[in-house]
Amino acid sequence: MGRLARIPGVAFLLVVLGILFGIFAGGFASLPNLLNIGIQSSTLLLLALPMTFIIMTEGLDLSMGAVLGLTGVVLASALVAGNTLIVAFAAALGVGLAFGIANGLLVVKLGLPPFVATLGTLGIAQGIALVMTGGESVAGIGPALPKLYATKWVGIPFSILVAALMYAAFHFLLYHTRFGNYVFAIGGNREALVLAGVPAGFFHVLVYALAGLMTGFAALLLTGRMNSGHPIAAMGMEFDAIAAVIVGGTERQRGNGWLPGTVLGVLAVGVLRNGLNVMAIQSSLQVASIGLLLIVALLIDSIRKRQL
Amino acid sequence: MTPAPLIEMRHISKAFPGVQALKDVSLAAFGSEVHMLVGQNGAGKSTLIKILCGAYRPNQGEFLVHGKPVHIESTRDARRLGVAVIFQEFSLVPYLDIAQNIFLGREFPGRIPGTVDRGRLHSEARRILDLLGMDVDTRTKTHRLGVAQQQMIEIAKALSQDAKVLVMDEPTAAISDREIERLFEIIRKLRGEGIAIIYISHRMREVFEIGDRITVLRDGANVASLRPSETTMDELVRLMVGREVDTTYRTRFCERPGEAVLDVKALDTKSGIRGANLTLCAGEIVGLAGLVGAGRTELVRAIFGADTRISGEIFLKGRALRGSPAEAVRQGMGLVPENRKTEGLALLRSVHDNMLTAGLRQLFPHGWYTFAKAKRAVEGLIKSLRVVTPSARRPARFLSGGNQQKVVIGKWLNAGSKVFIFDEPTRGIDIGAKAEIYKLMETLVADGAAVLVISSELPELVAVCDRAYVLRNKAIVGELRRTDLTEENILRMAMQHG
Amino acid sequence: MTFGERLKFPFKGLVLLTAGVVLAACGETKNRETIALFTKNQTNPYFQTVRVAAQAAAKESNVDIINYIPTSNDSIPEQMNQIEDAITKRPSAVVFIPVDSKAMIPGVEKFNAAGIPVVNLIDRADGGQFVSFVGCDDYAVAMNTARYLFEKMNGKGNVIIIEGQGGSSNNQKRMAGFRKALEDFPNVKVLASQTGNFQRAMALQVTENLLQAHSQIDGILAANDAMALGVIQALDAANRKALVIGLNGTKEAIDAVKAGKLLATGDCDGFLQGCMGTMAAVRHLRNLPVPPEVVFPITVFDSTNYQGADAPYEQRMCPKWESIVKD
Amino acid sequence: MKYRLIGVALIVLALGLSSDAFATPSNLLNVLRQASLIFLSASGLTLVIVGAGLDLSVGANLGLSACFAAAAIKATGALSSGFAAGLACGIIVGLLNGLMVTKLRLPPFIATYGMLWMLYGVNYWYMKGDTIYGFPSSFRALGSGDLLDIPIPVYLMVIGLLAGGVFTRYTTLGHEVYAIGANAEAARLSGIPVSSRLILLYTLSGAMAGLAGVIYLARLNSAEAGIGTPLLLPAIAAVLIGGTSLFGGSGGLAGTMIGAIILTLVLNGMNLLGINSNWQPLVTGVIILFAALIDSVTRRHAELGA
Repeated sequence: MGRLARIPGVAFLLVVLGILFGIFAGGFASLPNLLNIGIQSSTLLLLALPMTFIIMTEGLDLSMGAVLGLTGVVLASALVAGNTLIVAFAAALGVGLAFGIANGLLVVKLGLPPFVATLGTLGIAQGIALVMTGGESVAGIGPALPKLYATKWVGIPFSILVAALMYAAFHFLLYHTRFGNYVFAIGGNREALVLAGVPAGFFHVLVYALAGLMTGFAALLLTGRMNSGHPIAAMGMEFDAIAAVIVGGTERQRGNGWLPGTVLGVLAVGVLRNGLNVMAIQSSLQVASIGLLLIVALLIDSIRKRQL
Repeated sequence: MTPAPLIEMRHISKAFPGVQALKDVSLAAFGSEVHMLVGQNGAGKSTLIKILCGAYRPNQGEFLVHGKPVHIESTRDARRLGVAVIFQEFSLVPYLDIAQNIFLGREFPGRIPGTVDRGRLHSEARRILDLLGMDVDTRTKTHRLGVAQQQMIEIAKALSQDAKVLVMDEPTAAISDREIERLFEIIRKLRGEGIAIIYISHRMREVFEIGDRITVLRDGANVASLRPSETTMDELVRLMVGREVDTTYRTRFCERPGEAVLDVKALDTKSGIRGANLTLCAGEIVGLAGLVGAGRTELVRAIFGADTRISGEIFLKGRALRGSPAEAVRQGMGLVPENRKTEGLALLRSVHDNMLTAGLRQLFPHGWYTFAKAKRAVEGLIKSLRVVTPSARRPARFLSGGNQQKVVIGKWLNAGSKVFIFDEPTRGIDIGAKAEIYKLMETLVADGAAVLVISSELPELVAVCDRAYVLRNKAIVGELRRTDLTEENILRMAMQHG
Repeated sequence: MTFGERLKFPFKGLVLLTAGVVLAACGETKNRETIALFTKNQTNPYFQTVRVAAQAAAKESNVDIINYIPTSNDSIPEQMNQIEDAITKRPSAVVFIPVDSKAMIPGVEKFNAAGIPVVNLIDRADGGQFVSFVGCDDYAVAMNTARYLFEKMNGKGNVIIIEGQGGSSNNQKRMAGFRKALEDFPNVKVLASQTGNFQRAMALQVTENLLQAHSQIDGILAANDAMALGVIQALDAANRKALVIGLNGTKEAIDAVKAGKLLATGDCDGFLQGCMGTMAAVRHLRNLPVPPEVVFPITVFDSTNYQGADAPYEQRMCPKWESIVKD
Repeated sequence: MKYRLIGVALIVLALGLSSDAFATPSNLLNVLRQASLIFLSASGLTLVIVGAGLDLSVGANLGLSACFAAAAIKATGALSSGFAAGLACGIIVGLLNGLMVTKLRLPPFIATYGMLWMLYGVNYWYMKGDTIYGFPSSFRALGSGDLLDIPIPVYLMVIGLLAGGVFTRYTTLGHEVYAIGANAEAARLSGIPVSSRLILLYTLSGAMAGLAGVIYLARLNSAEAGIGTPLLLPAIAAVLIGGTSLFGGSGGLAGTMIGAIILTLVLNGMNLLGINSNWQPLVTGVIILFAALIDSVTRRHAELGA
């Protein structure tokens, strides 16, 4: 029974939106369009997965959008400079990881509130990206990345493959490894973890480092999709990621995390935006309906919580 | 010649900035023995066991196992030497299941490095739970468990470390008598298997019921180490407090109660209270007795308006209450809640600010806050309640349990409350401060206030109350006048089945 | 609380709510040809004029316009998503203003792959096949307008430049145009060049600061009209005088020229481009000839020649294609 | 708090030395004018954060209020109707936020983030991409005018500061807000009507955003749908740099004013020194971290010492 009570309001919303758009938005339910939704949501999912861990440990990471912009530009510049895709990707991962570890140290070791620490690193990452590129996008990255990005395996586009693989990895990490237990513990009862002799600080920093690392993978998709790097292309994505995680049923208190919920949250936003686009709904209504989706999803949860 | 202790701490000293927590303390844990560790709050008990389990490191002192010196630098060292501790605040992770909690930090490695061998984890957990006679599924998430079950999981955690020395910090604080009995059975069984048990407690009855040896700590130093048979309760209290404590909590009882101040008629609440009727008169101290889970807290929270009421009437000084804490406070009711730290105080704010939280409207009816008047009110209360604090500006976090409770009471005095509800006022408070709090109740009632007090400490209820209601599974099952207010009567009423 | 019960409660309220929202706005007709118009953001009036013009041109040649505007302004990933979503609707043709000239190339290639003809409007994309590029020559307009300013300053004095948003290609071309004009007037000295991100408020704040630093400023070049109007606000507040020029020729700028506050604005009129872009797409669908480039003659509106350009957009009609394109 | 004043003094000194135009009285007044706008939009937000809440809709609310005020002035020609429309819009949005957080018990982050999107939607629909411009100079003076050569918005900031100071220190309401921020459940059980106080806070935050919108309209002399968007992060940064903690129960408006001044000094300094504005987010980020580090060190020092 525990599983059923767990389903967040967003699951119902997703089903309803799917049905409504299927009926009213011509071409919505077609396979290419569903693949579109998958492609469009994959980058956001790569940010939302580690964000789930961060929110479970009563943290927050506002810097992911800006760091993704920076790692995207690093990847593109490395490719333009003639490096192989592997080297360029390693550089992007390195930069992302560095920012992740920096966030972790600021929050865990120096005790800064997560909102403030990551707001600071947001500025720094965005600043470096802008200064590096003078605000221009970095193009001419050669064929290697676009070719990789365009590959399909059994008809499934590369970005959806990466997203699915990453979800499996995070699911395994959270539910099948010691690290996963410790993520629940850091959020639920950090004192107990320390008393159990576990270096809680180390794993807590690891949670933030993981977020930084994932911006490297997300950069692969974003730069591949745009065939160029852009310093502020991903601004605001961190807010969408936070919203998707919270709408998906993960709560800041007591380490109450639910990874599948995050996927539902990401898809709900993706389906709504795509559906409204396909129906060519007036743009101002699209904007308002995103806000409505967030609030209705949370409303369902808060009403159900009061009923139980 | 008594056998060599399993583990021994000698000449332990530990100082924190500004306070010498432990001065040359020694403690020995002998196999198959329940070693009671008693002492007031701040006597250094929890510091001592945190040093034993490696959470803190002593400034001086040595550890001996079977007479040979060893080092305990971290919780891992302590665990290696077979020391396991159950702290008062449970060390459970709500959204992990029972097996994951029991083996937190000591998971069995799976095939792939970093993973957990879940099969073995759950089978081992099952084995330990069976040992404790718990038939709960090891996959249940701990946030679904009751307090007593969580207590058992803590013990299972200790047993899973096949601990030779088990330290328990006030394990019976939040569980029912039935569950206490079950706990003592398990303790006796473990003792039989040669395990040394160090048991910290404030409850004198437990010391004599299960203790084999008693060590008394006062102000961070050994005061005495003796057998229960060699001492009496009063002597123990004197040793603990270091001065004569008159445990006569109440001198004059209320002969002629004033007019009915609080009147509850046929109260049903969403939290399960059914048909409660209750009256409270000025000048009276009325007790609410019952087992854990009998619904005493639910009842007072409904009266105070903190929980939603389904039906029934509540009259305060004749006026019907609609049911919100704000209204209750305006009409002169004050609640000293069960958990001070989360519901009674804002720990980060100063004593000054905490004492004013409820009385703002009372002290400053026109809405304009003046420092002078506020300061006078707070200083006055600090003096009259004898709150031990270097200054009114000190955050409440740094005060002892007793002083924190006094601040909460001060909060309600500032609000001019006439009806006080105390929910377990003396839990986690040492003997000295307990007496002061009950004396305070007496002065309140003497000035014409009325007091409703919940307490699981039956001896205190009997010593303090003019009369008492007894609750059983969320209903008031009887009322005991002063004359027949005895522990036996209370227990009989509270435990009657069917 | 069985699963059924749980479903029942939220389902009722929820279905009504969401259905209401979605139904209220749908109802598209299928038969007529549709043109997908991609503009960069919701708030810049310049793109609103483009949308109004496109609507006017579409009504004339009875085609339908579908607008694709990112919910967060100038968002590259969102415009990319909207391209893919548009392709599912199979529009007959696309009029496309890229949010970023390089990042949007893969998007244009998706249109090409889907066999949908694309007209590149206003911001020239650096790749992908287009039926035609319709837009004003940012470089030339900027150069001419700057030259006009320097002539009015009889070739000497101090100026400051308020740049547009770093990433946009038309900003790069406009800066190049300003620099070219500066080469021809050696003793015009550039005191400072800071960005206002094409935003009025930022341009106002930057100008306020620069006015503090430089006591003698004779001319101010703003990369678009919105910023030029912000500059004017700053000058009024500090009651300082300077010759200000902007680019785009928006109606508000024309009014400022009429009021003598703005010296001149380079005509890169959104309305005209909206019309011509849409007409180019329609002509292509009707396989009428469309030149690879339609670049408008450069006019610099000043206090003498702004007539006709200040009519409100709603009443304005699209000019005849032939009057502009002399092949 | 005194560390922040030293921080401001250090920045002023450094910039004064490196650019002679910086330390002139007119430039400093100019900085105060720009800072006062951030302060106005962040003042209501400060009190919400003191009450352990959060209001992400401040920027969007400001933008919508400005547009309604502009339309009202154009329609009726009376400046007072502009104020009324702006404030009304701000108050209604604040009230809705308050109701969502208290009655519907939605987490403040999501409730106000959802409101942000809905406000943008309404704003885009209402303005349809157009601009309303050209307002009488008497109205424009509110934003860009001077009185005894001190910018008028600075007077508003000072008034806001005094009102806020009186509210937080000398009214029972103000103390109740700090109590709620520190421990909402303890406050509720002390008889403080937490829900109605929170609704008041969010309404106040909305009202201040509305007022800031009107002043912004006066300063810009035009209203578009997007003018509020870039103002959210600076408002939050000003509150955080000012030392108000996100966990609630501490901080105040004086800190927010200093935070606003520090942020404006950065942009002003960079413009004067001709530093390319691409460096601006980097410098702001470093300042936010620096201010937060000072906080955590001083708090940790206070804890150990106490």
